[in-house]
Amino acid sequence: MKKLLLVLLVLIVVLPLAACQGEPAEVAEEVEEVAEEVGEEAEEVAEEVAEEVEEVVEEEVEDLEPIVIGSIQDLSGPASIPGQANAWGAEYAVQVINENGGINGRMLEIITLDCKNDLNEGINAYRKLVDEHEVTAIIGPPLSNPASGWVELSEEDQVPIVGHFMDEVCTTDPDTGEAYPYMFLAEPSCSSQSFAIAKFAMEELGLTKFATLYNTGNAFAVAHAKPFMEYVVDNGGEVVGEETFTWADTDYSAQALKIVQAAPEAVFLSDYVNQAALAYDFLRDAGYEGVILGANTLALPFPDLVKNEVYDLYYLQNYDMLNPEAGGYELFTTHMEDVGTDYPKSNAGFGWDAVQVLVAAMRKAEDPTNGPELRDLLEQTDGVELAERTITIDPATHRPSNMGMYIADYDENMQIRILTYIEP
Amino acid sequence: MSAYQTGLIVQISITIMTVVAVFAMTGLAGMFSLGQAAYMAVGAYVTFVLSRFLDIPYPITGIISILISILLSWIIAVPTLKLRRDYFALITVGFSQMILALVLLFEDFTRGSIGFSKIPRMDNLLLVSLVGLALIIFWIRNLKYSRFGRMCIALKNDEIAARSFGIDVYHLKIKIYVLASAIASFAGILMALRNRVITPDSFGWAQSAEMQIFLFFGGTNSLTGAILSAGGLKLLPEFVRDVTLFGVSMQEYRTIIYAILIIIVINFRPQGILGEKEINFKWLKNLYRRFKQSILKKNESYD
Amino acid sequence: MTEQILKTHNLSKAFGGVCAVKDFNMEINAGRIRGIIGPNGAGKTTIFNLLSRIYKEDEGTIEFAGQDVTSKSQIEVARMGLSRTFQNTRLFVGLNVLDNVKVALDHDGKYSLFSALFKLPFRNKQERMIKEKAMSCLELLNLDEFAKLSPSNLSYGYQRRVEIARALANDPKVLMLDEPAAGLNPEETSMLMDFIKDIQAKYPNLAILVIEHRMELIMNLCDHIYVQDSGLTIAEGTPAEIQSNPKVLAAYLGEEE
Amino acid sequence: MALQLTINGISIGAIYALIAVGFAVVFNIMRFSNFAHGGMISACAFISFFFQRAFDPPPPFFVTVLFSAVCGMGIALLIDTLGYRRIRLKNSPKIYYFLMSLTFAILIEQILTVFFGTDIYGFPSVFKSQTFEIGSMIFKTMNIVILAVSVVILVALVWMINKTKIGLAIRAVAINADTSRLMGINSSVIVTVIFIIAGVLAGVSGVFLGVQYGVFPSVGPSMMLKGFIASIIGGLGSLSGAIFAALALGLIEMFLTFFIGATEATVILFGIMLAFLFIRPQGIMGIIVEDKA
Repeated sequence: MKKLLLVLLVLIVVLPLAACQGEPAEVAEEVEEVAEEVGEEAEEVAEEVAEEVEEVVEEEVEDLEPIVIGSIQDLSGPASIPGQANAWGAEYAVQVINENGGINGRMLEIITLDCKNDLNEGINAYRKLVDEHEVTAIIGPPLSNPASGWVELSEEDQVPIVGHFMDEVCTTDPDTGEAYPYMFLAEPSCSSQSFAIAKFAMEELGLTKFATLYNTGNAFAVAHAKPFMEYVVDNGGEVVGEETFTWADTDYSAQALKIVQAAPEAVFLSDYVNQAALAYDFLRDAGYEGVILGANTLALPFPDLVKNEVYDLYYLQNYDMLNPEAGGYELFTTHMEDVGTDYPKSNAGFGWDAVQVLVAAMRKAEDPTNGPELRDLLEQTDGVELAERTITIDPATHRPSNMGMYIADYDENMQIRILTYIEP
Repeated sequence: MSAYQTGLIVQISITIMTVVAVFAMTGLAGMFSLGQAAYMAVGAYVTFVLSRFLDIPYPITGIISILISILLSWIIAVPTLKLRRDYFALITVGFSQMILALVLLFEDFTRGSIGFSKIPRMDNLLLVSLVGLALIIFWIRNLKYSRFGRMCIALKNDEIAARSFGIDVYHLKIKIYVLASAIASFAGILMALRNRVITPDSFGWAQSAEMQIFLFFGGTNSLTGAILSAGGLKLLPEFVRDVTLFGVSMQEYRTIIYAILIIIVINFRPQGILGEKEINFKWLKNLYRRFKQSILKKNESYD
Repeated sequence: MTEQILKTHNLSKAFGGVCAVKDFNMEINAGRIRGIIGPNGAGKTTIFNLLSRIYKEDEGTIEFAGQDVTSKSQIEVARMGLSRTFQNTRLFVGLNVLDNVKVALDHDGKYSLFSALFKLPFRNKQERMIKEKAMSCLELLNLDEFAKLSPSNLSYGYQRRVEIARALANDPKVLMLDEPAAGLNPEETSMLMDFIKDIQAKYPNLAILVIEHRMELIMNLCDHIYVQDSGLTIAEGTPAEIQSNPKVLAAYLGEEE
Repeated sequence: MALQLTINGISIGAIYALIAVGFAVVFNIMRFSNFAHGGMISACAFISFFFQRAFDPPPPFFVTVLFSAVCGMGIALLIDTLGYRRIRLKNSPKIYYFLMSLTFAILIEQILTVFFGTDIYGFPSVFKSQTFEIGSMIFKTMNIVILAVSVVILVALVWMINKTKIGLAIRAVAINADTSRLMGINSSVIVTVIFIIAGVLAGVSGVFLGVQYGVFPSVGPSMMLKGFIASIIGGLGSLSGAIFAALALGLIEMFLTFFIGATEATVILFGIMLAFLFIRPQGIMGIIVEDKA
């Protein structure tokens, strides 16, 4: 018993020393010294331990340098609400991975920079990470605007970027349809999300006459609305109204009136939550009583923002966040506790997921800091475990091929109710 | 030099370029415009959209885009510069909104809010920006010390007095505004080349307002003041990236800090930090002489 | 020297129903100094603003250098050689004394914006000529020692002189001085009056029109005086005639009470 | 349909009118365009939102409006003290007012963004949307309230300026500051009164915008441009012109958006404004505002 205690004591003293990146020989010496102090009888044990430590430490020293990855997020600016949750998710994922032994023993280090949802800032942040911090890979922002500046830079610098820039133009060349080699998307793209809600509306609700109301000034909104209309037309439906507004507008009553006149069975709203809430109210105020469909921005606190009753509203959800059975429950509740927010935010899951995709590729890599190798491995991402499901990336588009979306609505207490899962 | 540093230098050259152009317009001629970023958008979009769809090399379409900016600014200037300054300032705000609306409207060509990407890489962008910047500073400096510069300062001070010396205030203002807009559109082309993608959000009125703020901080009557404050204030946030205050990154406060600085400057030193001073060789020589004298004096007192 | 350089006929102007100037008739010959006096609010500055075309008249005609200028703009009459100063000193901040004088010459500078931007040799040559002309104007009026100073560093009296020098730089045919002695102390005032006489000597073909509300100042300066009160000309004539005119005395005594 | 559009157009026109008159009042006396007005509106929207939320049950709507008006007044006077007073005392060029107001606009929006921008706010359910129908027309209760309050405020303001002693003084200063000083009018009192009026207008429009369009930092500035356009078309500084132009603008915008499209409407409105300046620079109501000789 005494001997065991002694060994423990020695280990407790030694391990932090080893962690302090001391030279292996020095550490061993120190261990011997400590052992001497402890007592003669421990000498034998100490020598044994010292030898072992020397071996372990030698092995670790080779790889002690952590792998540095960057994270560029909208910490401030108009998209800071999703951006901060995203940053949290990525940092939390790195923390958990490090607690579980890192990547094949190597630790991860994540450096988060702010891009303010601004192209210029995004490029500065990117350059700083790549040139000054020499990061191996980058976790991208939840919005596409800053990311669109990196599509060519990442190829030139051979730095893979995994993120949530949902617009297709961030992952594939709009002219040729080819994937940008170093850009990877870790959530369903705008169009696959729009397809999901359109499919739901047409197949499950049996609707055929649609209208859209979206913000032409917002890439997110446009990238949702266009594929939605495409899907409807391709599948035998009809688009009876396409109404738009811009950032400068605050009154959509003329658009709402026009939609009411066109008498669609469902209206698809796509924009950020503030404008979506406004659009919802204008539609209802104009006397529209049909179904309203929405993008994943219509999650909580949407019902608090609208002044009309919320009914016949169906919208997209990436995760079944508040279901204790679902895989992401712990993650989302941790986030809510950690940041002190009342609403679960899918973006915490996005940050987490992006890191998982990247780390899975790093684990398989011979040299996890080699950009081209990582890129090739990322392209082969197959069945990587995420917060809730697994992801397989299509090498042709660099977007997930197996991820579907939930369709949700609000119950009478204005709580999210997951209705169904739409396969891609 | 790392690509990060060259990228920053290019960005700062672009900022200084635009502020120097605003110096000619606001500092010399007293026209307050909040639409200069719109001309950057015109430069960027026209150059690369034309280049892509007409298959013309972008240096040629670049020249076309500058010509279009000149035409546009002339159209804006003719009805508004006859009126008081307030009208002009308001019209420029409206103009910048209109340009952004047009970008969205022609989304088949501009790709709207999603952004126009795949702008070709320019290898010697750093050199081009620095040479461009040097040329523009040279121009505006010459402008300031020419008859046009003097007339501008006169009309900024007092339009009626300026007219009584036979100065054709209206046409002079048009000339300067067109010049400033042409420079802005050139800066827009460089910005597109640096970012490799153009989005309408990069050209909002906040960008135009930033140019004015940089100018007034340095001093409306000092070209070197404008240059130094534009460079300094633009660079500052890059250095405070990692500094935090009350748990919020200093970067978030940067605009608040600018605004407070400006309020203090206008209240207590309305002529700007440098006032009317220009930092040039003569000024430096004087400084050196004074410095030497004070050292000599000190030495004497030791003797 | 009997040529009438500036002449008005029944000039009238009202603001919002209030008559500022009514049927004003005057004429001035080259080489002469004439004065317009009258109490505050008599419409003197309005007359200047009408003559220099800042305001458009309601009725009447203005003839300048043999032409009817009623349809001309402020800039055009200025370029024809009608020069003026303003009641408050209006030197341009941000320009030194020399540059302030150059401004008066700049409108007919010969070089283009293009050569200005590139600093072409032609521009340098023209700039030198402008500088010489401005300097010679300052030298003529003994102001050359202040050329490099900022106007705000000069005393008020000297600022006035610089302003007058600036108005003279382009060799005008008529010089209109709006209350040149306003805000000056008695010593500065008398120096300024000498300065104006000096100008008359140095520019023999120049007609000078002076506004003043203090009668005594221009009595020995002008050879002919118009007296304005409430927009109307109540008297005109030589200083001696004016001084003994009972109407004028009444107007002035009335004001002083 | 045209009737419904007209009703909607007048409703939004009433809000534009409140904003446009807020500018016009300041412009009338101070001769500069007060860009900070948009920021003041945003600040008031936030203040009234937090005020409304602080009580359970929430206070009646008119209390919130009054409170917001008082706060708007306070903000306006604060901006005047911190920003404009020294410029006025030093008699600095007008361009400094302009820059100062712009700086305050940016400052307020940024402060709101940094400290409150990370959350989304909606006015509590007291303002659950209610509509009622007369024939085929749909009326929004809130629109009617806004319209009524705007009309009352604007009529009161026009009455005050035209019929009261202080209104006379304001008009006198607006026509000629120097002369009215000679007449014994204390122009600094007038300036204070002007900023009180502007603040009240900003406070009231802040609540309305918050209730109608949500509480976010750029809610005021985004409406600011429309107010400006109205005050230009109405003739800078003319109150009745601004009101008239604001209503016209609301209607034109509504019809253009309906028949052509929102994005196109922005371009066409700008074209109209430019053409208007070209043809009738004095605005609907009037007089060209010139720099004083």
